[in-house]
Amino acid sequence: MKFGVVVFPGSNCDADCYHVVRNVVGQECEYVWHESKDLRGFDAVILPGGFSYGDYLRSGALARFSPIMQSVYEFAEKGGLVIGICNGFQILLEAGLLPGAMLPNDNLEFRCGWVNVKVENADTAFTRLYRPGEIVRMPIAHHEGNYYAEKETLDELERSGRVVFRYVDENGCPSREANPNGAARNIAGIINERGNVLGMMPHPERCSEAILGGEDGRRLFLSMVRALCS
Amino acid sequence: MKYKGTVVVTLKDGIFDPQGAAVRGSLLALGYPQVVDVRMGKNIVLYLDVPSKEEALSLLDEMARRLLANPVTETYMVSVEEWCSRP
Amino acid sequence: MKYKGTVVVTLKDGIFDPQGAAVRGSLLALGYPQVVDVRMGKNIVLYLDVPSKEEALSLLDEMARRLLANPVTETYMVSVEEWCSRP
Amino acid sequence: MLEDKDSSGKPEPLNVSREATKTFPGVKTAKTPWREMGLKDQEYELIVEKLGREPNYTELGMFAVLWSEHCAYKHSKALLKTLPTSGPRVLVGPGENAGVVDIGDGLAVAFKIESHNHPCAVEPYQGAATGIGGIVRDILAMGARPVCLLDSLRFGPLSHPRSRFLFSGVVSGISGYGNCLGIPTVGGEVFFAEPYKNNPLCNVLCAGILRHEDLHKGQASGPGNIVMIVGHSTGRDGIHGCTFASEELGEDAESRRPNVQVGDPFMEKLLIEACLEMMATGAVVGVQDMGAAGITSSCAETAARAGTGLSIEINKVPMREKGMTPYEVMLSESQERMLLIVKPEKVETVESIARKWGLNVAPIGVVTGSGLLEVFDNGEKVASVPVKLLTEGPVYDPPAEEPAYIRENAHFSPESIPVPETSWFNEILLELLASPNIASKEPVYRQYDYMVRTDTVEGPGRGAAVIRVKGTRKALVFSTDCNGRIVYLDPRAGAMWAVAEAARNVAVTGAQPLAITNCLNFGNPEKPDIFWQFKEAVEGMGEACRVLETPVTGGNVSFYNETEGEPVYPTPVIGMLGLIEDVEKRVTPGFKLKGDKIALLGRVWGDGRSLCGSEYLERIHGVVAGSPRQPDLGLEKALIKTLVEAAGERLLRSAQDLSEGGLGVALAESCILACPGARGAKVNLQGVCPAGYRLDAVLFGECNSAVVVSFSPDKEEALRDVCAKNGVPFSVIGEVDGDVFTVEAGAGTTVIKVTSADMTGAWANGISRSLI
Ligand SMILES: Nc1ncnc2c1ncn2[C@@H]1O[C@H](COP(=O)(O)OP(=O)(O)O)[C@@H](O)[C@H]1O
Ligand SMILES: [Mg+2]
Repeated sequence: MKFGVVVFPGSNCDADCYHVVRNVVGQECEYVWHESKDLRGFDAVILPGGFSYGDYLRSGALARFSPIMQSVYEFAEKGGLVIGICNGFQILLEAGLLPGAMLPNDNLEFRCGWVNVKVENADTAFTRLYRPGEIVRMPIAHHEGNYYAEKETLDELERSGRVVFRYVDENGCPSREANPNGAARNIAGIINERGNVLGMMPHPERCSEAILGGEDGRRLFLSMVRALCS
Repeated sequence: MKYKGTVVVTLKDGIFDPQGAAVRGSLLALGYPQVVDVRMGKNIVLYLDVPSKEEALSLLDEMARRLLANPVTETYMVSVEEWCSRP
Repeated sequence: MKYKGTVVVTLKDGIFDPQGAAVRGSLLALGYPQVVDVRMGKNIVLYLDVPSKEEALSLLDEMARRLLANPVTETYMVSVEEWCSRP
Repeated sequence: MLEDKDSSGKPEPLNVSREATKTFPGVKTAKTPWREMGLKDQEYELIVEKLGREPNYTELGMFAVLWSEHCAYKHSKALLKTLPTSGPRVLVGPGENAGVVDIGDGLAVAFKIESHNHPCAVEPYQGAATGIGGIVRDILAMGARPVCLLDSLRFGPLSHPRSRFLFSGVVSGISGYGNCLGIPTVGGEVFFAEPYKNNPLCNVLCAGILRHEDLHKGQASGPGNIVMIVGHSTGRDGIHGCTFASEELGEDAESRRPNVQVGDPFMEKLLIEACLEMMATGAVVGVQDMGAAGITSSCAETAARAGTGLSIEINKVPMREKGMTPYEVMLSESQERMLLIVKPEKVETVESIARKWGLNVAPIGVVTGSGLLEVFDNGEKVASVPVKLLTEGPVYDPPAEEPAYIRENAHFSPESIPVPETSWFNEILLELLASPNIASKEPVYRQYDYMVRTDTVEGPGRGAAVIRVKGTRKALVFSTDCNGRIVYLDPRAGAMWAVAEAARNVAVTGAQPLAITNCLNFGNPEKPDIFWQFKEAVEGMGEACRVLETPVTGGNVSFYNETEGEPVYPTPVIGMLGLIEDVEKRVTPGFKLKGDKIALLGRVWGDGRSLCGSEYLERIHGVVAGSPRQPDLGLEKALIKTLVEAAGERLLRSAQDLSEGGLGVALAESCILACPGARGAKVNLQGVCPAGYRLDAVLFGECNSAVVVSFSPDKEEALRDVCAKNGVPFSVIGEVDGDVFTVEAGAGTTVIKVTSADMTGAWANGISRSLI
């Protein structure tokens, strides 16, 4: 399977995703420069974390106009797997590939640390190797992860099982304390209707090796590989 | 350059504005109980080289819609004034 | 509440504005060569409960000086309008 | 390109009057402009004498910045020469942009620490942000990929509103800039004390990894090579920033707006990627960051190192403001710029890489053999100065005199402090854990992305930072340390203390300490008592580095950290680099399993002297006084050897060094940082209490050369042997337990009994409580 990691000016988790796909998950991986317009030959595309264009206007707002994004639309249209992590999630929202928008964290701080996340839907191409309702530990690191959407949108997301990850406490409860940024309904990750475009704030690539303090992220990449093989 | 455009981008009413709330909190602590509410927005000034004021306005509106404001969470207001040269 | 005050905080002239520069870069790439310069600032709206417009203005000025603007790098402008009740 | 006609190194006469009538920023009187620029009369005379003529304004400006304390090290150079700087692993020592240390397998580490104190005092957010930017470019200039940052911060007590403002501004500046670069901030320190109230310290360490063959230097070698500038355009920002950094802060500090620069981390990120790509093509002969004094210093320094000259066409510099004078362009401290020396046939390669990343780039001159820095503005020569004269500013040997407070201190008797009732010790421990100097720094580091790059094996909050090196089994270990209170009481002992603590912090992870970088933060060196502090501290640091075999590979001096005559505590911050050969063998600070034994390696003194300068004495008794004990460097070295060997043989389950708060706090922290399930300990101090001890000193006295470890009972023999072989005292003092921490002083007298939940609560909320 061949993964593409898009490099925007200001991306900085590109190398981390590349490392995990190649050296931990053992799949082919290539960087894709944001000015490229070609995603032929790729089976999955990762929009990595970072500060594309410095995130100067709003996170992801400037990146969505990069030439590569047209190809990402088309790639998604054809059913290719697209995952946006952190800044990548913000870009997917700005680009309209996923519904809603990001607001600054309600604590007004950049927040880095580990959070507990519940896998609300283990029946997606990205989560099939998790148990339904499983609680996993993943790192977050962002200033704008306060997910917002109108009530109808949120209800629709919930109804159709498109809330894939939710911030919870150790007991699996989506409490206020477990919410690191004020995200609506503790939402940490959502998927599109067709099930091939996922956006999430936590960083699975930072928890794919035991030496980094956790391995819960690895199964996300392995799920993608499994989905692509079947 | 001929026109100085201003795009004011604000959070939609009804969306909680934590920054505004924090500023209000600080103002209360500084002794300003008269402050009932605070909302933070962006003030984006764009210097434009276009032939007419109408064109300036429609350009600003287009840029605000496409890039400067996020329609999910924000609204914007556009204004323009003549401008000879920047100081 | 009676007055709606607005404090517009902008970077002093001569201080480089990286945000404005990045936004201008994107606008150029989006096909807006008419944009000569962009400066990002803050638009802070404060709803005040004070007896008079003068008082509103002087309060806004004081708060801008003390908290809302950083005198080292920023300047500000204050304006006020009457306001019956927030929508 | 310009002709290289003159190679004599002698300046040709210049029409000085042309510019003499121009006015320029910051200079009010035209009569003695050097004074306004920060030069002394005798320094000006020296310039005239050496130059053989009067300099014009542009040249004078160039001298003023390069002869400022910040650039010329006028007051420190002589003493810094006494430091040990070489060792088998040192590839590049002081003098270049950063030191470089061999870590085997063809790899090396470039690292350096630098201050941005004065800018932070005026505009904390931008001051800290641009401080990060500067040190990162230093590492980049060595050809290294920057891989981590550490921040060493000092503020006044958080009870002052100004301190809170500076604290939150500096921390968010580091967060805002560092996070955007994708370089993790993996550790640091925060210390609060009254003398930092108006003069916060913000020191940032950056480290990068490179292959030996990728090492670059800041040298403008090869006449005919092209001088290029890449990165941001040049504006009027920060003119005379380094002169500003070379003065005491006056009341007008806030109005010094032109010296404040705004950081653009996005541009810096692009600059990092672009420069690494350019260097990889072999196009770059020399590279230098533009920090203080901008184009002037980067040109002069690269030429001086290579023994060449440079001819610069100032009008070719990409500018962001109209009508800038040569003076302004030469002195601008606009951020995010690098100077490159490029082979002529590779100019296009460099240009195309810059374009790819959306950066300004321009050839601005050529390397010459003249020994001169010549500046042309649209063909007209506006400056011509020998490079050597610019870079070899005057060196002073100022008078040093022991301050009166040191003598008064000698009379302080710690025995005058009563030992508290035994029933108070629980409370005292909790109070110390809640002290912002000891409490968890999570409110700070949770704002830093410390995990990006997926190499952070142990991040902030867990002792020294451990960074793996992908593709090897190795890990780098970093710690920054300095207890200014101790240095104030005894600068010589205090500086040794800082080196010893940094080495020990690194060694408890199982790493061999390899080398240091340092940032010397002091008051006004023209005052004899301040210079005495400096001299003592540098000598103490040198001695400790010699004994511990950790050479000094670089550093930074920040003087004039005083406001209205109030200096900071003398604060020589040590940044230590250590190496673990096998990252799987690293040791972490928290207890692990119930039933594991706990031992003290090294010793506690238990006497009044060990209370001098302690957190306990200040926090509980409100006293900062006395003569702290000079560390036993021989024992320290043996202890370090022991820790490295014990880790290598996997004898240890945890290790935590004694520092602020002494043995009591070290044990408590081992409980707090433990894995769930075993968060308590049962300790009996009988075996480590010396004759005539005082209990508060045993528990909270601060001394060096001591570490708390825990280990599986079956490893006791082996561990005892390693200690014995190295001559390190080994005393078993207890065992890891459920979730209560108890300490008995003798048979049956319990002096501390507290749940780990209570300790964790006090420690975790210490900083947030003092912010209310
Ligand atoms: N400013 C800071 N930035 C990042 N990490 C910090 C900072 N201050 C303290 N830390 C981290 O908190 C932990 C405790 O700090 P400190 O008490 O100084 O440690 P030590 O006693 O090991 O020197 C360390 O892991 C340190 O790296
Ligand atoms: Mg410490």
